[in-house]
Amino acid sequence: MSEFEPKVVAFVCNWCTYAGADLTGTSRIKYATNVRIVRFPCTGRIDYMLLMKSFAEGVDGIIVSGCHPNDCHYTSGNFQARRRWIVFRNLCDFMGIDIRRIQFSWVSAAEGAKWADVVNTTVTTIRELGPYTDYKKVANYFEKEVSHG
Amino acid sequence: MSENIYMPYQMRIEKITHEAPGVKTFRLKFINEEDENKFNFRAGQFGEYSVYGVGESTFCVASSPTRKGYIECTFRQTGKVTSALQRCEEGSVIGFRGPYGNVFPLEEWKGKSLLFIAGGIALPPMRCVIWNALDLRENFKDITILYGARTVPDLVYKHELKEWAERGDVKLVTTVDPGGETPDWKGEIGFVPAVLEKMAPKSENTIAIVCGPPIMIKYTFPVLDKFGFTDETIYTTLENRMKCGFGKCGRCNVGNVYVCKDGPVFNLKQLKELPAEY
Amino acid sequence: MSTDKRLVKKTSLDKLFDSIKQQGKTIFAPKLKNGKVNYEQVERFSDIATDYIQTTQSAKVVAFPRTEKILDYTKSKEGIAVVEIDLQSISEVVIWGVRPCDAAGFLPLSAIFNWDTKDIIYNTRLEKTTLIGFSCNKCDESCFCTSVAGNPGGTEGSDMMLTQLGDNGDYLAEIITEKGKTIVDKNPDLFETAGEIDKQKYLADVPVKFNQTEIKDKLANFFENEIWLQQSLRCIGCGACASVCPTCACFDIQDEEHGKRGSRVRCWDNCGLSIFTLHTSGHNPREYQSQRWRQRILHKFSYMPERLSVYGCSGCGRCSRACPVDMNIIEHLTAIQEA
Amino acid sequence: MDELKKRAKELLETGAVKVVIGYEQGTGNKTRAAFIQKPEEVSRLIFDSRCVLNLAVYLNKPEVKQIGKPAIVAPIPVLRAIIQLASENQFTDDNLLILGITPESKFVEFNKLADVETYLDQHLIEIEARDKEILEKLDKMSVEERWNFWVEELSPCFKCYACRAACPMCYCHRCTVEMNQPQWISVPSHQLGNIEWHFMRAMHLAGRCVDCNACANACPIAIPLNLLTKKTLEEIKVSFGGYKPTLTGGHIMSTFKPNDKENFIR
Repeated sequence: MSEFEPKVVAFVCNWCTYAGADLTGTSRIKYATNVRIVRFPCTGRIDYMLLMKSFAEGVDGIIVSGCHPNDCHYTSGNFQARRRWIVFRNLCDFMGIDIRRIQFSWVSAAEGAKWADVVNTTVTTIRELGPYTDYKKVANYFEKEVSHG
Repeated sequence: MSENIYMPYQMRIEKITHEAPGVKTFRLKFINEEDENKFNFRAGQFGEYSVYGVGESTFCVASSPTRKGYIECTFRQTGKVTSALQRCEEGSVIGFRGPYGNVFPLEEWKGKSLLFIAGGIALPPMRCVIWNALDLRENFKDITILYGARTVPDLVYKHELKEWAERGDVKLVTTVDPGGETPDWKGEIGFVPAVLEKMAPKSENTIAIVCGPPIMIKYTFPVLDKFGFTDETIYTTLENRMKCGFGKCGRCNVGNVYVCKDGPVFNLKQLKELPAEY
Repeated sequence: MSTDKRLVKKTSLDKLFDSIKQQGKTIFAPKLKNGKVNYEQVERFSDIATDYIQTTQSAKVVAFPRTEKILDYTKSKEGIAVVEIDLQSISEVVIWGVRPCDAAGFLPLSAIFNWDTKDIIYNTRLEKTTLIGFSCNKCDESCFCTSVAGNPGGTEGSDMMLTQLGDNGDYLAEIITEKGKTIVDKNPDLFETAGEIDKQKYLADVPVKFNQTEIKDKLANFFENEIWLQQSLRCIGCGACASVCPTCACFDIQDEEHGKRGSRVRCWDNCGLSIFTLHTSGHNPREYQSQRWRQRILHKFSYMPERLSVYGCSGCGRCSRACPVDMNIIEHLTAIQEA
Repeated sequence: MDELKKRAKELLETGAVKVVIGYEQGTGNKTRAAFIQKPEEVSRLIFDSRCVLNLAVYLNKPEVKQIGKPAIVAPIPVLRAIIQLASENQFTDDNLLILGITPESKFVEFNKLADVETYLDQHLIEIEARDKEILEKLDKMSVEERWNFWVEELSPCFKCYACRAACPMCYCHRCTVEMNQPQWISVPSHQLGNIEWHFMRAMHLAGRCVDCNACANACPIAIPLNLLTKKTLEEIKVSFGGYKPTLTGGHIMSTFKPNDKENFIR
C-alpha cells in the first residue's frame, strides 16, 4: 500500500495569514505540499460549517488561521472568531470529532517562517494520526445502500 | 425506458438561447435514440429537469409537439436547480423525466378563435400551444396574442415575437409596465389587464388562455368576464411546487386534485371549484 | 385462500425466530432503546421487546425507507454515467411483531404508490417483505383501529398473524398469504393443528371513537371552518406525526453528491412543515399551520377515500403519542364529527 | 393557582389581553398549551410538574400573534426564554404580559421585562445533577467512544424537526436547513446529515439556550440531544463566565473580550 499522504485544508484570512503564506513562498521556505489554502476576507467569516463540510468531503486535517489579536483588519473579526472556536472546538470534542485534526493559529503577514512551521507540524501530526476514517465512514453513506433506517 | 419511474432520460443541451436577464431556453436532444422514438407529449405538459448532483426542477415543455426530434424548455434562474441549469453549457448532459400532467384540449378548440394572454416568464407554457396552433393554423380562426412583461429586456422569445408580429395570420400585442419601456419601444405601455380592456376582445366562439403571475391573473379574469367570456372558455395552467410529477409526493395536492395529474391545465370553472390553496 | 389456522407453542416461538434467521433473512422486530420501543434489526429472540403497546415508528420503513436511492451517477471527463438502483439488491426482510394497524397501513400506502403509475421500488420492497403480525391483547387511550374499520386482531396486510391465547398462553397462527405459508412449510413441526379457537376473546377491547364515513361526508364541505384554526393553535408545525405515521407517504427527491459520485434519493417529507409547499417565488399556498393541519386531516379522511377508495389512517394512534404538544387525533376527529 | 386564574380572568374581562397562554389538562396524563380567550374559560388553566412545554415557543407563531396581545403563564424556563427573546427584539414590554410561576408554584406577576431579568438573578441556570453525571460520563470516554455514541444516538433521527419546532429560540422564518444555496445540511436523513444538523443546532443555540429541555422532550424517539446544548452551556461557564438571559448585556456569541482565554491557538 502506498504511504498515506494527508489531505489538509487551510482556511485563512486575506490580510494576515494569506499574506504570510505568500511571504513563505517568496522567501523560498519549503513546506509540506499537502495543504490547500482557501482565502477568506476575515477569520470572522470562517463558518464552522465549512470545517464540518471539509471533513465530510474527505480532508484529514484542517488549519484555521488569521491575524493576531488586536491586528484584525476589521478590528474585531478575530476576537469574534476566537469565541466561536472555543465553543466549536469543545462541542466537536464532545461529539467525538477528533480535534487534534484541527489546528488554529495566528500567523501575521510577516510570519512566513511560522506559516511553514504551522503547516509542517500539522501535516506531521495528521500523518501520525492517519486518515480520518471514522468521519469518512459516516460521510461515505452513499456507498452503502441507503435504506432501512 | 426503465420501469423505475424516477429514472430520467439523458438529454444533451444542443442549443442555449439567452431570452432575458436570468432567462434561458435550452434545446434538448435525447442521447438515446430509442428514448426519442418512444417519447411523445402534447401541449400543456411538463417535466422534471435535473442537474446531477443538484436536483430536479419542474417546468413545462416550451416547444410544440409538432416540432419533432427535440424538446425545448425556458426557465428563469430562481432556485437551486435553475441556477445550476444556468451554469450548464451547450453539450452538457441533463436529465429529463416526463411528460406529466394533462393537456390543452386543442382538438376541442377546432374552429374557434384563440386569445393568448401571458405575463412575464409565463409565455413559455403558452409558447408550446401557440406554435402548436400556428403549425395547424387551418384548424383555428383568429389567433391573438397579448404578452406583457415588466420591462422591454424582460420580454422572452424576442425573435419569435418579431416573427409573430410579421405574420399576417396572428395579431400580436406586446406591452410593458409603465417605466419599463425603452426609447424605441413601439408596443403598448400598461399592465396586461388594462391593455386587454382596451383591446376589447370578442368572446364569441373564442377561447382565452391566460397565464402569468397571480396578480395579473387576478385582474385579468374580471376583464374577460366583462367581455362575455364564460368560465368554460377561459383556460390557465397552474404552478405548484412539485417533486414527483405523478401524484405521489403530495406536494401539489389542492383539494382532491393533484395539479401534476389532473392539471396543470384547468379552465376557470374547474379552478373555481378548487379551494384557494394554489 | 381460506385462512389456515395452526397452533404455535409459546416455547416454540424462539425456534421459529431462529429458523427464519437461519434462512438468511433480515429480521426487524420491536426493540427497547432509550425507553422507546422501535423496529430494529434483531439478532436474538431475547432482544425482542414484549411489554409495549405500539412501536414509536411504523413498519412502513421496510417498503418506504426514510431515505432510499433512486439512482447513482458518476461524473467523469467522458460525461455522466447514470445507473438506476438495482432492485435485485434489495434484501428479503421479515418484520416480526407487526401490529394489525401497522400491517393495515400498507394498504393506503400501496394505494398511493400504485394509483396511477406503479412505483416499482416500493412494490419490490414490499414484495420482499414478510409481515408476521401479532394481535393486540392490550391497547391504550391513543388506539382507535376500530374507528377506522380495523380491529385488534385484523389480518389485513399481514402474511401471518399470531394471537396469544391468554397471558402466557400458546399462539394461534393464522396463515394468510403464500408468504405466510412458506414459513409454515419450512417449519412444519412448529405449526401444530389447531382446534376451533375463538380468538376474539383474547383480543384487546378497543372502543369505537368516531365514524369515519360520517367524518368523510362532513369534510366534503368543511374546508372553510374555524375549527382548523382552533385545533391547530397549539400545533408547532413539526413533522413528528407524519414521520411516525404508517400511511404518510409524502416525499422529497434530492441529490446527494460526494466528489464525483452521487445519488438521487427519495426521502420522507412532511406536509406539516411550512417549506413543504413553498414556491421558489416566496409564495406559499399553505402559509399557516392551520392550513397545513387541515390538509393533513382532509388528505387522510376526505381526499384519499375519494380518490383512492381507501382511508389514509389505520388507527394506530402513533401521531397522538409522538406529538410533543398533544395534538390528539381522536379528540380532533371526534370534534369534527360533532361540529 | 387560584390567584393566577383570578388574574387571568381579570385581564381577559378588562380586555388588557386578548389571550392567556397557559397550560391545561391534555389527553391521558398529558398537559398541553391552552389559549384562553374567554374569561369563563380560565378554569381550564392548570400548573404542575408535568407542564414542561416551553410556552414561549407560541409567542412567535403568526396565528397566535393575530389574536392580539397575550399574557403568558411562565415558569422559570419560560421566563428565561422570554428575556432571551426580548433581547433578540422579538417583543417589548408593550406587547406581552407575564404571569410568572415560581419554582414553589406560586403566582408572581411581572410588570416589566426588566423585573423578570432581576428575578432571574436568583434563579441562575444550573445543569441538573443527573445530566451532569451523563456529561461527565461522556467526557471520560475516548474520542472514538464518544463518536460512536453520537453516531448511534443520532442515526435514527428522521428529521421531523420537532426539536426545532419546540424550541422557543428557533424562530427563524427560514432555518439554515431550509436554505439550499448552498445546501449546508442534507435534506434526507442519514448519518452524516443528522450529525451536521444536530451539531449546527447546538452551535446556533450556544449562548442562547435557556436549558428548558423542550427539544429533548419533543423528540419522538428520545434522542438525548439536549446534552449538546448543555455541553455548550458548561463550556460557556468555563470560558466566558456563564450564561444568563439578559436584556442589555449582549449575546455571548456575538460579543467578545480581548482577553478571552484559550489554550489551543498557536
